[in-house]
Formats: sequence, structure tokens, C-alpha cells
Amino acid sequence: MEIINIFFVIVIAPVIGGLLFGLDRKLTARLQKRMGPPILQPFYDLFKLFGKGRIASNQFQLISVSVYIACTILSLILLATGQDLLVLLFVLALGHIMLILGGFSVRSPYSQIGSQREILQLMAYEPLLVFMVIGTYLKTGSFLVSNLMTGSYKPLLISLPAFLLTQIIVMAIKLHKSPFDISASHHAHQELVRGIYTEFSGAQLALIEMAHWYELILLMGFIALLWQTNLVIGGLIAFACFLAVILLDNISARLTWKWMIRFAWSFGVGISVANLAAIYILR
Amino acid sequence: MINNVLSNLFSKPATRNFPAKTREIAENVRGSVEFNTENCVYCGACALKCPANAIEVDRPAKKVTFDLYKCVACACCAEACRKGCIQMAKQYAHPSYRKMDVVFQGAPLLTDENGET
Amino acid sequence: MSNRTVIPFGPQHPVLPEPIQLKLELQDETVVSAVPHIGYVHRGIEKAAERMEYTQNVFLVERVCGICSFIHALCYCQGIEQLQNIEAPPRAKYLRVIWSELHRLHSHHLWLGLFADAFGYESLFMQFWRNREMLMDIFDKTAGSRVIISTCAIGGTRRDISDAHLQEILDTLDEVNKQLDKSIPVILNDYSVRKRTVGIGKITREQALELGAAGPVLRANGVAQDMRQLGYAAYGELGFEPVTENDGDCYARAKVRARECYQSVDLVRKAIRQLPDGEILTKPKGRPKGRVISRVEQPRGELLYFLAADGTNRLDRLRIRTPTFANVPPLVAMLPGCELADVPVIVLSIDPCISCTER
Amino acid sequence: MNILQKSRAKSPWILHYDAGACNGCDIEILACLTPVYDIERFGMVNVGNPKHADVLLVTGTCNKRSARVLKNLYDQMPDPKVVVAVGACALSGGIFHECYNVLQGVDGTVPVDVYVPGCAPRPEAIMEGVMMALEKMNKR
Amino acid sequence: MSNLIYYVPLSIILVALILAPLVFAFVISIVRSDYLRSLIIIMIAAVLAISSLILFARVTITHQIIHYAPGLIDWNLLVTIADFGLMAMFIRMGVRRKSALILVFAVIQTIILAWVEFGPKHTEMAYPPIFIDWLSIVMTLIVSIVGSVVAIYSLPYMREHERHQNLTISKQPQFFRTLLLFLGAMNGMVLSGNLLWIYFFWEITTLCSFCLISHDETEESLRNATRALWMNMVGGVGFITGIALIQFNKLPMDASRLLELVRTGNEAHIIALLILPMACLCFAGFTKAAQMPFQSWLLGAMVAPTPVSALLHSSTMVKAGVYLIIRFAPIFRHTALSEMVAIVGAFSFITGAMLAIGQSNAKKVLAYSTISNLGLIIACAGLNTPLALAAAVMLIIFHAVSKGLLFMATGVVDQSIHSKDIEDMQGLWARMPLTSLIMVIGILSMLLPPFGVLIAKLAAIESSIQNPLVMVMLVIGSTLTVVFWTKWMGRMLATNPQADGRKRENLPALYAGTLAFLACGAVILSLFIKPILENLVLPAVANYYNVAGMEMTPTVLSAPWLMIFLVIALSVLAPTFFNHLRSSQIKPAYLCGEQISSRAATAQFLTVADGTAEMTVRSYYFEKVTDESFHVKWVTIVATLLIVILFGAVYLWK
Amino acid sequence: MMETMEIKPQEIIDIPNIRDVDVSELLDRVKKAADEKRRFVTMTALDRGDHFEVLYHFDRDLHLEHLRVRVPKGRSLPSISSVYLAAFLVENEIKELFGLEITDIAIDYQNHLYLIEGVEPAPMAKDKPLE
Repeated sequence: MEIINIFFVIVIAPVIGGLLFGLDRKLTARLQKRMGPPILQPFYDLFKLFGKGRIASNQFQLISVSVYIACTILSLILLATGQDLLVLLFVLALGHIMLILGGFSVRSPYSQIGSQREILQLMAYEPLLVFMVIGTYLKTGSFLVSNLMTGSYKPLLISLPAFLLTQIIVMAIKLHKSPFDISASHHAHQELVRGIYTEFSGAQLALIEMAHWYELILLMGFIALLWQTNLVIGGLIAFACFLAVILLDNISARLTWKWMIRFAWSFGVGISVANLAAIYILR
Repeated sequence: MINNVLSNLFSKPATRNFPAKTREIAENVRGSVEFNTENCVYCGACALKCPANAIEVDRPAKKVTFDLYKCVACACCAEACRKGCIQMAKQYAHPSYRKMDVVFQGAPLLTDENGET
Repeated sequence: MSNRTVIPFGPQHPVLPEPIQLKLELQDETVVSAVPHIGYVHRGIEKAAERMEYTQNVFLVERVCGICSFIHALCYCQGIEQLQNIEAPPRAKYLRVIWSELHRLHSHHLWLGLFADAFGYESLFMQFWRNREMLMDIFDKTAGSRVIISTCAIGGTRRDISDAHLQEILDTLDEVNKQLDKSIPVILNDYSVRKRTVGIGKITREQALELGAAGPVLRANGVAQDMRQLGYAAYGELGFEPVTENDGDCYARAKVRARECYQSVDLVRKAIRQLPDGEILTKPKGRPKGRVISRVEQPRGELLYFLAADGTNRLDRLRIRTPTFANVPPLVAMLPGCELADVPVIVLSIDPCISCTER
Repeated sequence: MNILQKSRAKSPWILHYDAGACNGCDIEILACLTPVYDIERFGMVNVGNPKHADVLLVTGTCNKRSARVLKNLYDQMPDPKVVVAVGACALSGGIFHECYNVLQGVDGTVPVDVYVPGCAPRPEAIMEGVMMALEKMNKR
Repeated sequence: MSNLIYYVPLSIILVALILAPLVFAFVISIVRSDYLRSLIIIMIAAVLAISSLILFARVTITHQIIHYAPGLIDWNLLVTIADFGLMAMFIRMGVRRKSALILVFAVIQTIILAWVEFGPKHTEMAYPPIFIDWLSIVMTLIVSIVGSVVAIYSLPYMREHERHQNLTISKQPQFFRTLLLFLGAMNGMVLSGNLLWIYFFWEITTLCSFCLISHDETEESLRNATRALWMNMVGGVGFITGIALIQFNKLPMDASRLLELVRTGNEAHIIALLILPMACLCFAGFTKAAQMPFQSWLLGAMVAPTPVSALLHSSTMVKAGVYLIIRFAPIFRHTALSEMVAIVGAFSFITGAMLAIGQSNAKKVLAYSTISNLGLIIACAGLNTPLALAAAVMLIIFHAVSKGLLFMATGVVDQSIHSKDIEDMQGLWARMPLTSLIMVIGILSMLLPPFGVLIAKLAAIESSIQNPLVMVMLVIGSTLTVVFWTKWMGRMLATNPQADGRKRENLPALYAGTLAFLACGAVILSLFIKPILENLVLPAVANYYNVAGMEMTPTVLSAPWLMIFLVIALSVLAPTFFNHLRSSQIKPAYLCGEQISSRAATAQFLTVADGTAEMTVRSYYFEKVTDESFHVKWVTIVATLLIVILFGAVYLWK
Repeated sequence: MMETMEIKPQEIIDIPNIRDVDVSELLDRVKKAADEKRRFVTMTALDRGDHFEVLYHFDRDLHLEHLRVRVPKGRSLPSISSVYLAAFLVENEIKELFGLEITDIAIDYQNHLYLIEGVEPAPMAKDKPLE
């Protein structure tokens, strides 16, 4: 079972993730009254990037990307094999921090400022994720995904409704969607050029892209956990959240990091804490 | 905005599917310069009027050299030509891999910068 | 080590479609100083205008700026007409207004789209640019070219607009107006847009005047100054009130331009309604001699041409003062104190046209 | 055509550098991005960063200052890369070719693969130019 | 092997751990030869390390608690006399430094001490004064190994330090004397069971820290040392008051006995009597561990030479504070005091991290991070579950190793670039690859999986779920922690492309050795964290609380740490060794096309008037948001209120 | 070239509202204009062979007024950017393109506003050949 899960994670997850990103681009185009690229576009981009000549600014960039993708896959494996959610989060954070360091490692203005802002993005979403995990713990008494899946609990969403909302915020921040495309934007029409990704190119960039696909699956898996009794419903909820994020991207301007921190830490943390408090009181 | 994007989603895209479908070009479009040297008397009025100096006329050699890559498609030459040798074609000038001059000496020839055919 | 962040912003930078460098000094993300570095687009048009014949210069000055090329040509032609003491026929004057206002309309659409892009509102950018294509189609049909339409000539216009096309323009304008009703409220009322524009890049009315701001930047500070008030071409007969706002921030500038879009639509409609029949070109007599200053209103503000001619077929001096040239000093004053993220928004709020600035 | 070549043909990432244009060509390039032309259909994206780009679109009369920048940008692009010169100014200087601060065409600064004539070229011409450039890249 | 351990008599080990440093402290203060001094220090370090390891082996193998009565002379009397001697010294210092605060607190302490010593004695000693259990062992290991490493590191450091000061007479003898005294006193403290003994060693550490902070004898260092002294004296007053109250309540003066009483006797009654003294001891712990509002002495202490900071922050001094709280944690379990201790700790955790974000001085960042981490440890002690306490102990260990490492590396960097500013460390990766690698490992080990600090932090969060307020503070605090560490690492890694070759770094052997030792220590300990926790710490803690097994299953340990470790190691090593960039593939950074390409090794760009400018990106310090003086004000007020509430809660709980 | 056209005698047109000032009193005049809240529009320089003619254009309520100074070649002109900061750009331009020395400009680009090293200096001067 574990082996199948791991295989699924390593091989199938990026395929689904890539298709979802393709869908994202297609849907975004349609929301803008365009035809948009083919749904396989992310794969074309990926293969092309792997075929580019290698340029980099230092060896550390290669290391950072490798750790980034390794950690992302690892955290997805941890999820798929029913491990500790808290550990998973910090493994994910390690990957993210290594990416940030990779951005820092080149003395390029946009990559460095992008990294600074990426830290802020990390700072904005990390508590929201941890609070959700704690909410899960409060309902199940364990951080283990396996425990959550095998135990006979009601769907978590019923007792943890706020976390659906915070997960949408987290997803928007993680995927750099407006209004949270602060450290790097998909459209490159940003004051930071490509922000933290400015100095990565070729295969490195392709690996980062792939890591994003894994990350998307991971985030959707997280949301699916909210309806752990039936993962099909959970997946559908996650997919709906993904669509909501795309819609949000198209009906909002990019806001500043100050706004993001304020929003994530007041609204996001606020409703998380309120939800947790409700559980404490009702327990 | 949400109304706008959603109505976009459920309506046909505004995209013109070039090159699968090319759209009709309007009348009087100044696409590219077309020479018809049959009636040409090599007066040089076109060269004189051209603001970009894209046309060179060598009267003794009866030769007109047109540098497509300097042309700004202002249609001054077409207006200046009294013999009606120069017209503005509707189709735009296509991109090319090499820079080529269009030389007219009796019959039109295509040559590159070095004068080779 | 200096504790300031010093970064180049441009010349190649995706939010700046044109090459200009701002040397930014930042404290965290707050701009402490911004010094513009230009010269990537300087061609020497003023010198070239002395080399070319004054009739050919129409095509040269059109290419000072590809966005408002018609208006450059108009300004130049009006100057030469003054020097040669001729006047364009009435129909030509109205045609000039139609093309000028369509240019303003397409330029403002372009700007509104780029402005939306500056704060990362991609779908809004797409919306404005999609609508703009309707106007580009008008140019394509009426003038034979999308961008540099080359329809202005000394003494009138080179082309006429047929009645069928006029009707088409009116129909298109109805559609444009409908689309504007959908998009302008987003620029003006959307929460995220207001967050990014209200109070950003603010200057006072006094500063604006002192720093020589022009066009919408000036009008956003409550100064009702618009060269169209001079009544050149047919503007005198169309009845015209400049649009003003009072806040002097990016939001006010956007609002001025948004309202000007509607105004332009109205002006074109009025001009088409009142369009007289007749000639479109007065043959120029003699050669220009003397000095004259010609001023018109570009989408970006006041455009000033100083022409000096000494009776040959070449000009002695052609001086072009473009609105962006005037708006650079206010820009330098707007930037300090803003956030790095606001730099593109503020830079775009003056609707910079670097190729105008450097010529 | 193998998968890599197909991917290359289907995913051209564009870097646009305005080496001193009048904006005419630039807004036509931007117009290509918009719904009416929508070059993202071909996978083209304006990446704004030489390190990610495959295709360099150059517009404008190059002067010495922008030639310096252009050279730098070209050098920073990873192989394989192609350059498309767009508009009369970039090809030869166009109407400005005799001005004192104008280099006659960008091909003196970077090797140009495809020339797109016009002032300004229509979006269709620009798209055609990019596609021709991709063919050339895949043949190399 | 195990036999060998048994053959070494306990008395010898104790002499080696406590007395030897004290004795050699006086020897070394008269040694003038650098060579001889180095020899003695290295020898002592070896002795300390080996003895502590032997003791560790002995206790872990036998699973027993050792009570030991030292013979030969009446040590109790000696301690009493020395105690008063210390008080006299404090009073003298107060006079000399013209500090009324020191004088007042010294006098108060003397009076209470006199009452305790000569007042009515109700209790007899239940156990001999030396008390060795798992907690003592952990502390001894840290003091003897990390402390010794710092001492060895000090040898080259102080030589270099004095070379810069152009001293005519070397002050190294005094320095190393105090250092050894410190280590001895720390060992003495953690190995003692008698409260009066603990108090005695506690006060020695206060004295030693004063001497070390004021070592350079500049105006600033004297001022800061004075502040450190009076603040710790406040703690001392709290300590001795606690002792007096225990005596007043006719309870045993012995840690071991107290713990036993609580475990067996009619608890409620005894706890009611003990709760106020315990609050006093916790208060003492707060001062020593530099918790808000007493953080300023630790920040002031950074004027001292860097090894002093390394010592104070990693293995000694501040750890004494948390040791005291952990030592008595089971006694006040399930009381309002425990909750309040957790809140005070969590508050320091979150505010320390917040204040660290605004700092660019490396030592200050480290200092705030220490305050923050000690807050976390104290919060764990306050959470007071077996898991939390295990987490606290793991944190003590890993924090000691990592923080010692970071301070030492900062010292090396400081001596090389003459700046402690993080901004000046830009591109250190290219200039000092080894040191910066070690620093990055140090920082990562403070922050991320699979390193011990994080695992312990996860355990802390897990146990904090009982206490929602603490939980929220821990979650947000850990997020803030990420910010300043990542900024710092980013700065060091920010190198110019094509930086002229990788320079081989010439690090003196003693530097390289000590740094590498601790760096390897951090990695290896993390690698074995699971067996260490499962086999050693958790059983010991369960035993300590007298509970059968853990009350909660710590799910954090069930994670496949070894696999995580392997995957991460592989992903670091693979591109390091098998994917080398050729120099033709190295391109200059993107500077909007205006980089000076011929000199890609700089980050210069062409700008206004074709001049050049150096591209610099400074880290964000959020000056407006993290204004230190403003935050320190409200933090001090809130923290003071919290302590008042703590005592109020204790009072009400009765 | 074009066939020669007969030049009809026509009225010489010149711009109205010009006031000639001396270089020495320029700054005072400009200050006065500033006090009267005139908006600085721009400056125009003309190369008149032996001297430069510099025009300062001011606007008040759509009404243009001009100051004119004549500077012999080789002499310098004081900057008015201390009064009107807005003038710094155009002053740099004139300085660079005409070779007219303007002193104390608020932001001085050192003759590198538009042109870089290697491009012939002062291209707008009349003695430069027309290509």
C-alpha cells in the first residue's frame, strides 16, 4: 500500500499537477476572453526548459533547487503515507527556505528582494497551516494522517469550517496568485521581474515548476483532508478551492506585502484562532 | 469585475485565430510597397519624396533599388509616382531570414545585401 | 557598508515597456530617492528635422511617438500652416478632431490597461486592451494603418473618411462606451485597485505647478488647463470643458483619464454629427519663414512645438517639448517615500512616453 | 520532430527589449498578448527576463547606450536562442537611419535571425516572425 | 568497558568535574606563559569531557539516582562560609561600582541568608548534598563538553583579541580563571541537591558573569556588567527568599527529597506549602535565563569578548536559570503557577523573536534568539507534561550546541572582517567558505528539520495544545523565528557570480577544530535524536514525573526521521558533488541589462550620467514596525505585569 | 531635390511676448516669474552662429510669455533649476546637445544625459555637418 502511495506521489502527482496548471492557464485565458494555451502547455514548457543550455550564477542555486524539490516530494510522500502533519509542514518549510536561500545567493536585486518578500509570504501562510494542523489534532488527538483516515471521525470540515477559508488563502499565497503575487508573479509584469525566480533558468527553473506541481497536489491534499471520510468529496472540495483561487486571481489587483501580512495575520489567524477557541469551548 | 470575467468565461473568446483564420484586410490599407516597373521612367520622384530614403533610383542604369527594411510604409512614393508604378499592397510585408533589397532593373530581382541573387 | 538598498530599475524591465532607468535607493522597501537615467531612446529627431525637407518632417515627427503620432503631426502641421499663413479647410479640421480624439481614446485605453498591469490586475489589462482593438480597427479601416496612421498633412488631411466609415465609427463608439461602463467602475471602485492607487504618488497643486506638470497630472491637481481650450482645429466649435480632479494622487490621475475617455467619445460623436462637407486639403503656398509656437493637447498633456524657418525648404530649428518631458520632474518628486511596489504604479501614473521625452 | 523540438516550438518565451523605438512596434507586440491576438495560444509568454527567454524581440533604433544593454541581455540568455528584429528602425534605422545617435539596425549588435519589416509591423507579422524564428531554432 | 566505568570512584569524577576547575582556576591565574595556559586549558577540557562522559555512562547503565556525601571535611560549613564571603564581595562591588541597587540587594540577601543559616533549623538533611539524576547528567554533559569547547576556542580568540587592544599586561590569566571557575560552579550547581549548595554555586555564576562581562573594562562593559549583576542579584533575592520560605514551612531543603515528597506524600498539602517558594525559585530562574523583562542584562553582556557570549548563552548562566525551573517543575505541576510559567516563557519566546527581526548586529540577533529559545524551554517546563519536559531538555542540549557554534563562528567572522553587522557579512560564502558553511549549518540546526531544535519545538507545540494561549504564541513565535534566521543566511550566501575563485580559508586549527566539532555534534546528535529521546530522555522523564510511560504518544517521533534525513542529505550532496558548473555556464546576475559584463565579479551597474553604482540589497529590518526602544518598553511592562499576575495567581491558588 | 519655388514676400511671423534679458539679470527675472506663479514650460536653445539664443517659455492660464537671453559662444549660462527645479532636464539637454555651458544644475548629468562616450559631442551645434 505504502509503495503504491509513494509511486502515485512521485509519478502521478506531477502529471495531475501539470494538468491542473494547464487548466489554470486555460481558464484564466477564458476568464479574460482569450483562447488560451493548450492544456498540455505546462508540459511543453517543462520539456523545453529541461532542454535549455545551463546557466547559473553559483553552485548553491543547484543545491537549493534540489533540496526544494526533494522536500516538496518528501512532504507529499509523508502525506500519502499517513505521517505526522506537523513534521510534514516543516519539511515543506525547509524546502521553501532553501528556495529562498537560492534566491538570496545571487547578488541580483530582484532575486534578493523577491527572496525577502518570499520570507514574508512564508511568514503569512505558515501559521495558517499550523493552526489547521492543530485543529485537526484537537478533533482527532493525533497529528498522524493515518490516524485521521482510519479513525471514525465526522468530516473535519463540519467542526473546522474556518480552515477551508484559510486554506484558500494559503493556496493563493503559495501559488503566487493575485492579490498575493508579491514575491514573484506568473505574469512577469511585476516590479520584481520574476522575483525570486529571476536567477533560475533552464533545468533549475523546470525543477522549480515541477515542485510547484507537487506543491499544488499537496495543498489540495491538505484541503481534501477536511473531508477525510470520502476523499472523492474532499478532492472535489479541493478542486473547487483551486477554481476559487483562479477566480480570485482574476478579480483582484496585486496588493502589497504589508497588506498581505496584515490580512493573513488578522483575518486568517483571527478566524483560525476563533475556530480553535470554539472547539476548546465546545469540548 | 466578477461579472465581467464570468461573462467572458461564458462567451466566445475575442481571439482571432491567426494563422488558422486570417481576417479580411480593410480597403486602402497601406500594407507594403508594390512596384510595377513597366511604365517606370526612372524620374526619381519616389526617391525624392521618401522620408526614409528607402528608394534609390539610378537613372542611367535604369535601376530602382528599394530597401524594404527602411520603408516606413507612408505611401509617399505611391502618391508621388505620376506613372502609377507604385501601389500600396494590402498585404503586409512578410518577415524573412535574410535582409534583402528589392532591385528593379527591367525585371524585378530579389537580391541580398551583397547584390547576389 | 551603506545600509541603503541601491538597485537599478530598468532599462530592461517588464513593467517599463520603454527603456528608462531609475536608480532607486530604498530603505527596506521605501523609496528614499529615485534618479532617472535616460538616453536609451534618444535619436536626434530635432537635428534630423533640420536635415529633412519640412514636408517630409510630418512623417518624422509622427514617429516621435507611436502612440499619439497623429497629434504630433497635427501640432507640426498647424505650426507650418501658421508660418505659411494658410488654414486647413473646415472638414479637415473636423477630421483632425476625430482622429485626435480617437488617438486619445486608444491611448487612454492603452494607459488604463498598462496601469492595471502595473498593479498586477491582468484581467483588467486584457479587458482594456481588448476594447482598444476596436479602435485600432477603426484606424485600420479609415487610415490604412494601425499605429502610425499618417493622415495629417500640411494644410489639411491626406485622407477623408467615408460616410460608411463614419457610421461604423459611431457604432464602434457605442460599443466602446458600453465596454467602458463595464471597465471604468473597476478602476474607480474595486477594493484592491483603490488600495493600490488612493493616496499613492500624491503631489500638491502648488508642487504640480512649480514642477511644470502637464496634462492629466496637472488636471488631477485641480488645474483646469487643457490645450484644447485654445480652440485649435475644430475644438473651438465643439464646446469643451477640461476634466479636473482635486486629489493629486494616482487615483485622481486615473479618474481624470477615465472621464476623458467618455469625453473623447462624446467629442468624436459631436464632430461626426457636425462634420461639414468639402475639401480636405488646402494647397500650401510658398515656404515657411519666421518663428512660431504651436501647442496642442496630447493624451499625456500639453505638446509644444517651436518652429523656426528661414524661407528655405528646410527648417532652421524644430523644438519639441513633449508632455512626458515636463512630467519627469514631478515624477522625481512623487517617488520618494513610496513603496517599491508602488514605483511602477506611480511611474505609469504620469503615462510616461520615453520616446517622446528623448526624441 | 522529437518531443524536445516539439516543446521548443510550442513554448517560446519572449524577452522584449525596446532599444529605442517610438512605441509603435512595442504596443503592437503588447497587442499580441491581448485577447484579440492572444499569442499565449502558441505558448508564447512575455517573460521579461533574459535568463528565462528563448526569443529576443528587439524593436527600435538602437543607439550606443541601448546597444550595450541589448548585448548584455543577449549574453544572459541561455542557448538555444533566437533574435527577431521588429520594425524598420530595428532593421536599418528606418526613417532615423541618418540621425547622429542611431546605429543602422540591431544586427550590428546581436545576430538577428528573423527580420520583420514594417512601421509598425502588424501583430500578425510579428507572430509570423516569431514562428519563423522557432523553425530556424529547431533546424539548428 | 562498563567495568572500567565502575572502577573510577565517584569521588574522583566529582573532584574532576567540580573541584578541578575551581582549583585550576587559581593555578591558571598565576600562569603567565601562553603555552602553559593552553596546555592546562586543553587538559582540563579533556578531563571535564571524559569525566562527564563516564558519569553519563554510569548513570544511564545503572538507571539509578546517585546520592553522594562528600567526605574529608565539613563541606556544608565551607559552603556557608563561602556564601558569606560571596556576599561580602557583592557588597564590595556595589561600593566600588557605586551602585545602590547592588548594595541593597546584596544586603537583603545577606540578611535572609543569615536567617536561613542561623535561624531556627527545623529540618534535617534527608539526603546527602550531591544528587545526580538524568537531568544533572544532561547539564553536566553540556557544561563539560560545550563549555570546554568554548574554553579551548577562547585560547586563540583571546590572543587575537588582546593583540587588537594593545595591552601591556595580558589579562588572559584573569579571563581563564573566571572561565574555569564558571564551569566548575555550573557543574557544582547541577550536581548538587541541597538548595543552599545550589544557591551558593548560583551566586558564583552571577559573580563570574560580572567579571567576564566587565573583562574589557571599558565604560560600556562596566556599565553593562553592573546591570547584569544587579539584575541577577534580584534573582538571587528571589532564590534565597524561596529557600527561606521552605525553611519557614518546615520542609526539607533538598531537591531530591522535595520531589519525592510530592510524588508520595499527601500532595495537596505539601504543594500548597511549596507553591510560593517555587514561584520565588521560578522568578530567580527568569532573571538568570534573561526572560522578559530581565532581557536587558543578556543584551548588555554582548559587549564582552565573544567566547563569553558563547559561554553565557550556550552552556552556562542562562541554562542555570532554566535548569532551576525544570528541576522543580514536577512539584508545581497542575497549578496556576505552572500555567503562568508557561505563559511567561511563551511571551519571551514570541517577543524575543519579534525583537530579533529588527536587529542587524549578529550578536544581538543571537542574544534575542537565546531569550526567545529559553522562553520556549521555560514554556515547556510550564506546560509540565513529560513530553514537554523532554522537549525542554532536548532544546537545552541542541540550543547549547547550536548557539555556542553560532557565537563562536560570529567571533571568527568578526575577527576577520571586523564587524558584527549582518549586512557586512554579505557574500561571506565566497570569502570564508568554511566558516559560513558552519554558520549555515548552525542556523539551519536552530530552525529546520531534521535538526533537533525543530523536532523539540514540534514536541513543544504538540504538548502546548493543552494550553491554547501558549500554543498560539508558540506557533506565531516559530514563524517569526524563521524570518530573522533566513535573512541572515541569505545575506551570507549572497555572492557575486564569478567571485574570484573559491578562496581556501585559512582557519587556525583550534578555531576549525572547535567549530567543526560542534557543527558535527549538531548534525550527529540530530541524526540520533530519535533513539536518544526514546531510550534515554523519555523514560527518564516519565520516571521523573513518576508516571507509567508517556501520557501522550508523541507523534512527532513516529515520523521517519532517518528517511527524511537521508533524502535531504542526498539532495544536498548530489548537486554538490555530481553537478559542477563550468565557468562558461556562470553568468552575471540580472541587473536590467546594465551590468558591467566585463567585471561580472562585482555587482556594479551603469547608471545616471553613465556612472557606475554598486548594487546593494539590504535585508529588511522593518524599522518602523520593529522599533526596538518602543517594543522593549511595552514588552517590559507586559512582562512585569505577567510576573505580578504569576505571584497573584500563586496567592489566589492557595 | 525639389524644383525651386519662387519665394513670395510674406510677413515674417515671430512669436509674441518676448522679453530680452541679459544673462546677469536672468535669475532675477526668473524669480519674478516664479513669484507671479507662472508655470515653467520649457526652454529652447538656438545656435545663431556666434552666439546661442536661449528662450525660456512660461505659461499662465494658457498664455505664453518668453524670456530671451543671448549667450556668446564660450560663455556660460547660470542654471535656473534653483528656482524652477523642473528646468534641470532641459538644461542638461541644452548643455549636452549644444555645448552651451550651464552652471550649477540641480541634477547634473555631466554631458551624459543622452549620449555616451564615443558619440560626437554637441551634435545640435550648427557647425556640425548635416548628413
